[in-house]
Amino acid sequence: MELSTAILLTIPLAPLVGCLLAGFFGKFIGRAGAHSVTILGLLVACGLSFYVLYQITAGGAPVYNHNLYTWFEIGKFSASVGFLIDRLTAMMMVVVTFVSLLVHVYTIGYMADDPGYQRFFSYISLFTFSMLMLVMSNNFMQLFFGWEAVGLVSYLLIGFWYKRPTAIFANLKAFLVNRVGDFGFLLGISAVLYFLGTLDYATAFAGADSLVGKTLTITQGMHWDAPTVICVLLFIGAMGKSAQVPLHVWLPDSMEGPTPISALIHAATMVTAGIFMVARMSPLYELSSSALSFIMIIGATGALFTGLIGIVQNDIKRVVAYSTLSQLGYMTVALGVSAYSGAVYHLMTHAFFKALLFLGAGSVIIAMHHEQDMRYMGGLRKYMPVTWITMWIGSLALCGVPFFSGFYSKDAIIEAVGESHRWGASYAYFCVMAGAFVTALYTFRQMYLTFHGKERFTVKAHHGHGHDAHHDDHHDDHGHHEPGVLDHAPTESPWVVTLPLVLLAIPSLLIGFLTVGPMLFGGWFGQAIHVDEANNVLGELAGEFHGAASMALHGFNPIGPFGLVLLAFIIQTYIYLFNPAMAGRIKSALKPLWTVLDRKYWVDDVYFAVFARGGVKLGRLFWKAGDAAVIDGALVNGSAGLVQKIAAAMRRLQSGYLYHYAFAMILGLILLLGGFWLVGH
Amino acid sequence: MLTLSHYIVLGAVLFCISVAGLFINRKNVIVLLMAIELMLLAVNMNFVAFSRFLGDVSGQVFVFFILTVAAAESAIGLAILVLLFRNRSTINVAEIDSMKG
Amino acid sequence: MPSMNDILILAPEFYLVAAACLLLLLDAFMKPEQRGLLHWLSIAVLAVAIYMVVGAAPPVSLSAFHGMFVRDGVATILKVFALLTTILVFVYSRPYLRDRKLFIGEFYTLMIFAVIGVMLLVSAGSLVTVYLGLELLSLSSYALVALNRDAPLPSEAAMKYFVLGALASGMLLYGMSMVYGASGMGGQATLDLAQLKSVMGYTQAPTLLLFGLVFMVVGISFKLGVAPFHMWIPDVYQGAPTPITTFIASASKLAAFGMAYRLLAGGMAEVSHQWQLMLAVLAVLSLAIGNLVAIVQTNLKRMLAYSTISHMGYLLLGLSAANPEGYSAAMFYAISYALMSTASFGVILALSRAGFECEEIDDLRGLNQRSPWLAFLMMLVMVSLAGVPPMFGFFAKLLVLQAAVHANMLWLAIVGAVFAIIGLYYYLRVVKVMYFDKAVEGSELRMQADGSLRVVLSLNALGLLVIGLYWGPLIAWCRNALAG
Amino acid sequence: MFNHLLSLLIWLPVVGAVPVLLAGSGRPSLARWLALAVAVLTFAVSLFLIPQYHLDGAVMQLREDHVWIASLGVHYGLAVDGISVALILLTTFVSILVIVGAWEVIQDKPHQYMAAMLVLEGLMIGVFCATDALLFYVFFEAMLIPMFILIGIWGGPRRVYATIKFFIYTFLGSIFMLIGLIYLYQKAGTFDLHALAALPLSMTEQTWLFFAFLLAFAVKVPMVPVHTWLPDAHVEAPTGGSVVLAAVMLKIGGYGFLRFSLPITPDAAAHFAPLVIVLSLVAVVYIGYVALVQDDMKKLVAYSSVAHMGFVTLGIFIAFMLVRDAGNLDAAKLGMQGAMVQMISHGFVSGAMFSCIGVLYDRLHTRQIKDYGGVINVMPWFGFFYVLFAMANSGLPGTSGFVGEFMVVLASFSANPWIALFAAFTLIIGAAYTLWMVKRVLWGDITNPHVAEMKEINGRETFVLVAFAAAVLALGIWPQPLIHLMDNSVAQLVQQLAVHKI
Repeated sequence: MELSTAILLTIPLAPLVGCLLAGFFGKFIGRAGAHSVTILGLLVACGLSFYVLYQITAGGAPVYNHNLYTWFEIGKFSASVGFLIDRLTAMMMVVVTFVSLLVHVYTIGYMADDPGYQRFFSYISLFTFSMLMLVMSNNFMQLFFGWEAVGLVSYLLIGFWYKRPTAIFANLKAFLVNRVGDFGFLLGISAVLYFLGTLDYATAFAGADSLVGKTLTITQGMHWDAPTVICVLLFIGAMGKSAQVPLHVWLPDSMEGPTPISALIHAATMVTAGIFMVARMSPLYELSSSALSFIMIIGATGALFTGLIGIVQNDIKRVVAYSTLSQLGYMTVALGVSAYSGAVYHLMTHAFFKALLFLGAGSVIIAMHHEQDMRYMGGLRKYMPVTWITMWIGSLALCGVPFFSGFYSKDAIIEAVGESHRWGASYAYFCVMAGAFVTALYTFRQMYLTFHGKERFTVKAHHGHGHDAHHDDHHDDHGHHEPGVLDHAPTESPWVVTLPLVLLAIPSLLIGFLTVGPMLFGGWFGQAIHVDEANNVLGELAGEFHGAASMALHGFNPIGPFGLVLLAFIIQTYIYLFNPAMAGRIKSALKPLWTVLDRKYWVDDVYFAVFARGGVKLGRLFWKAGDAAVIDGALVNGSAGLVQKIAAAMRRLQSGYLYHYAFAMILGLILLLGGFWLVGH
Repeated sequence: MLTLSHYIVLGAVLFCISVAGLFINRKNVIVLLMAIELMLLAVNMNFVAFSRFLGDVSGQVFVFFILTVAAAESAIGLAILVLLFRNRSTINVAEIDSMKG
Repeated sequence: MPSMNDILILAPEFYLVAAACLLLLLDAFMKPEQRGLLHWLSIAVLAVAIYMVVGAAPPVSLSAFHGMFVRDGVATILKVFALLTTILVFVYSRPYLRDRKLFIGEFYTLMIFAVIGVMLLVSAGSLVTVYLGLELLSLSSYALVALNRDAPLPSEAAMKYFVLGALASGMLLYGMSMVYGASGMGGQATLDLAQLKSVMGYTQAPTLLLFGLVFMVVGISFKLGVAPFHMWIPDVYQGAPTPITTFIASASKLAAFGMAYRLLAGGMAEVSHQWQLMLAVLAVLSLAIGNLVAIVQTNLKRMLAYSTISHMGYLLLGLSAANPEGYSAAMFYAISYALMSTASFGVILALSRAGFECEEIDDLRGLNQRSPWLAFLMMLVMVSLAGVPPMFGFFAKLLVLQAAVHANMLWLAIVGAVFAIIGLYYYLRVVKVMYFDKAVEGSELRMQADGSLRVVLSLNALGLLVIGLYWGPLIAWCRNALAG
Repeated sequence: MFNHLLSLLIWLPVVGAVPVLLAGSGRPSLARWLALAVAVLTFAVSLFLIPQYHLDGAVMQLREDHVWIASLGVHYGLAVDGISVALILLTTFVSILVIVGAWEVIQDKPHQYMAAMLVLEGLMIGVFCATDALLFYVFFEAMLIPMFILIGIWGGPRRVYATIKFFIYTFLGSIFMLIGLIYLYQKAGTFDLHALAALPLSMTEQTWLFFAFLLAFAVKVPMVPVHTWLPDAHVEAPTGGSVVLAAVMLKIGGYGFLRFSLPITPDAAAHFAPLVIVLSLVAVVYIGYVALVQDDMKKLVAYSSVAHMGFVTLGIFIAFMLVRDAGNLDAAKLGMQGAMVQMISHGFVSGAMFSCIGVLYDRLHTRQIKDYGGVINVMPWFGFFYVLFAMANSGLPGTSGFVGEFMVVLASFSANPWIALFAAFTLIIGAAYTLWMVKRVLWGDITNPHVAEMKEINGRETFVLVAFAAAVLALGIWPQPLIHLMDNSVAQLVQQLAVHKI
């Protein structure tokens, strides 16, 4: 049966209503009121999303594609607000609402004593609304709306603790870097309109083949292939939103925001919007293998090199952040090799286990009284077992240990890259393989530093006030601590925190095993994703697929990703459990390399110097030299001054002497006479 | 035998003298008044000459008007001169420059 | 022998002469405190004169005394506005004269004689009439400038005015004599403008004619106050008692236009191609000098003097088109200027009291605080002088610019436009002083408590706005006058 | 009433100013209420335009035509098309908010302030109605007088310089347009815009006229390089002055292009379209960078206005390229519509921004960004509006600021991707200068003790900001009604572009 518009409309509007209530009437409804209304809204949205997913998959509901209202209509161009609901969308809706719901619940505990409680709930509900608008859109205009709206909310949430200079720096940075991406994205949309004459997905994809052979004239004699132009431009948008190299710089800083949103926005959902977008545009991307190569290389680079940085991080959240960058790289690579469903599948599994990891990290942070530096943790497992276990589940999923959800998606991607013959595929293959090793390295390091080994913090009764600048950046405004000094021993977090962990641990553990067959190899996405036969690597893999279990068993193959994971496990176990001193030695041994990673390849520094400082310098130059000096100084005031001077000079002719006056008259007379006498002759 | 041009030239010469008198004279206002009279005489000379040689009497009629007006004019001129002297106790043209610029 | 008809045609003039003499007589037998009566009487006299001019306005142009005197549409319009502005001068100047012990009969009689001069001038049909009218006007003006016998500045102004004026009329006459001669060479020598117009074509002595023309143009330019024959204007405007300045800046400008119209458009029409260019050159000169030097003035009257020079430049734009459209534009401009200057000087008169001339621009500081209404009026006048719509002054400018463009002198129009921008500055300065500057402590900027002055001045200034919004009838009147 | 609706709209506020003025400085509150009444009444009357203007009818409607100056054939001719209707509604809407916004802020001679505002409103409406070039010019110029007074009396320290600069700059531009009009009058014997549009003109004539018009309207818009009066005027003007200036007066420049440059000199305009487009792009990029480094909030927003108005000129003239070169009428309409929407939207956004700055200024009496910081701590609600309008200013979808720019970029890509590239750069630079200001003003901890004492916005200010916010969001979420309103007019304008006059 046909999906009803009312239901679909309710899904995004329910969170919006919650947002408005919590935001505008937060004062009246109070904290409890705020989180109840928003969670209620999310419950509605989540429930309906599951219903929609069921209808689409099992209920046999046809793909829903209708416009709600016309946004603008000019001549043959028009843009509308409408929904396109197919399996891809339905899956995304479920992921978004589910994770968001859990984050809402989690927030009750995490933000318990934060003054901005209502505001926070309002924001995350607003985010859910925007994200849903993004994924449910059936046209580019609305996609861009959602695209920027989630950016706005991310801006607001990163800067949630607006008193912290680092936070308000990070949110500005995040917004601007995203704007760089959107700049390309907007041009991409313009290109779509120019070549295909429409902003509607269905129409655009239907006419996609007409792009073949079309070119865009850049300069005399320089013509670019239309599909490539469109795809690359659109992907630039994805690079911003999904933090792909070289636009990845904003994501680590975004950890300035409260942990729940790091989980929701900067791990599970928003940052995957780019992946979703490319998968959604697969009919276009399939037309340009060069664009896909570009995507693959970008993704591969991200997958490896951002992961490397993760190894040297000490902030527990930043480790997870860099792993997110690296995982996004994996998804992008998958897109690059036309394994769209692989990418989206990894997106889903990643959403669960990465959210889990972040929330777990958050739980640790609560326990440590908002200390985020792992060097002051260790041995937490006996204080907070639930967190410990769930985090391990997440970590193993992240590493891609067989049977864990991450394994299926990640292994499939690696396989797919291996299969692919696209230009640059070998480079990508190396990156993703090495990436698997790196992932394991930082993951185990993180787990050991946090939960194992001996405690590197002390519990003191007195309340220290001094704090040193470096770590202050990682503090909340919850009061300052001397590093590693706690007022009282860490304890397990309240149920509102642990419940989401458990609820996320389950899918992290199982969802891969359950769904890999249909979703990855069963062509579950159907028409939502279009792959040319030539590029259908997953199709080839599907041939070798004999059920989830056997795939997992094949996974235990020492020469392959699992081998690397194992190696990493051994190394880290030795270093952090048996020979902690060694870590320091390695660090000093590899000082130059360590510096490179610690400075994040100096990318941030270069950007800041060139774009931020450079921009301001340029602006000042334009202002002082252009406006102030030339236009105002020389032309405007200059001419006025000139007139004044001339006037002052002429005034002296009026000497006041009769004979001068008379002389002037005579002179005038003679000039007239002479002049016209000459003219006469 | 005197022709029209002789008279015209004479008129022109008189006119030039009077004009010169107006702006070369740096001394005293009375000279200005005389110069003005002289200028009117130059004009009269022209009119009379033309009217005589072109055989049209109206020019000479005009001369009478001019003479009459000239009288009135110089009367007013002298009156102003007296005023000026009363207020500034000088009739030196070079000193009448309190308004300028 | 003059016929009865001639007398009738000149009725307004004869009437005014008689009235002036009567007033003079009356004044002799009048006690000083009864002078108020004299004031109202002279206003009434002029009002009646207006009635006689308009009421008995002939449908066609008539001429009397063998064409020496012409009474046509142009004459009527100019006379009406000359008389009107004179009335305004009377109304505005009573408190001023009272405060300075100048409230005497001579003022009124001389003014009326000057107006008679204007009326003669604007309906002159022959060189003789032109000369007589001009001299009657000038001689009265000389005397009026020197009206305040005990102040040094007026006498100096009068002396300069007199000497230069005499020089100018001397040149005019010299030019007339040559033109007279030229007319005789090849045709019947004549002083009659209408005949000159017809014989000029056949003159054997073009050079003589040209020289005569130049001399006459100089005479006209002096009266108009066009550069480089403008030197007298600033000094006389500043030195003369403000009522007289007002008169010189209004009625006698109308007269000057009339004189230019009679001599050039009337007598010299045949050689218009020659004086057209002369006027264009003079126009540019006056626009430049007037607007530029006005910027650096600190004395309000002097600034207005320079603004007069620039305005006369615009007037020449219209004249130099040398076609009825241009003449009508110029006449329209002359009228607008006459009304604007009466209003602007009227404000000065309304503000000046015994011992306070309100001559400096800074004297107006903070007028908006002291007397918002007067400030508002002054702003209207300034904006109108600057030629900003929807004021009278803008449409006057519009018409002369259009006339210039129509006469294929686009360049001249552009020059006019450019200088309008510069001109804007010093008019805005006055508004700035009145509105944006704080009033100096203790300065008592009060409007004279004279009811008639307040009402009439308000009407005069608001009139600039009203005419601006509805100037159709006036321009139509001017055009008909020149078409017929 | 409906046969003289436009006259009513023009003269109601102008005449209404008289009683306000008569209320005198003695009874300020009376003056305020009178002014408000007049403004609200005018707005109410202007609402009648919506039912009275038939979307499917002729383009020019509600005609009024009376002979004004018979001997010159000048007419008092009024009529509106969809664009005018939109702009008139904008004017009447903003005027109310301006008067409310000035309520007790203006303590010195409030009656004169209010009266000037009302007169200004009437004259601006007149500009949008006039179908006779001379009448247009009269309104166009007369407008300067009240604005001159507004800035000069109630402005900041350098108000005199700013206001005289403003007046002379604009006058300089328009006087040459006057010459152009006179020239046209010589040829056509009328000032009627419709007749002038039909008048055949040689390329040389068109070129001269085009530049005469360009100068007049470029100053008004303002376009680089004749924009320098705007920052000064804005910085010195009182809040209300800035709001009207940015919200409505600048639009008159863009409107002028539509009424004069396009129909009268289409060929010259088409020939010089690249020049104007380049200038517009310079406005977007160059001015964007200039705005980035401003220390004065008003100056920053003023510069951003220049940048945003760049999209208006870009949208209008891109249409030429699209029609003449590409023959792509729909894209041309898209661009033109984008320009129009941008005009309306910028009216709301800039008005709102200046109102916000006014709110801050009334509390701290400084516009220097460095004096603020952490305002959100004491004024959360204000912060909400400030962020909202800042986002609109940086073109966030869902706000009006996005719509116009989006459409113009879409259209310009069809003309030439490079143009779109530079135009789209506003996404980055616009966000940069706006949000950097927000960062320094709103976020952060309180450094300046005076900020700590700032009061949250009161009911009056809230009303103003809510009104603006409603407009900004409504237009951003559903622009179609506005676009539909202007559709016929734009279509007809685009048709005119295709017509060669030589």
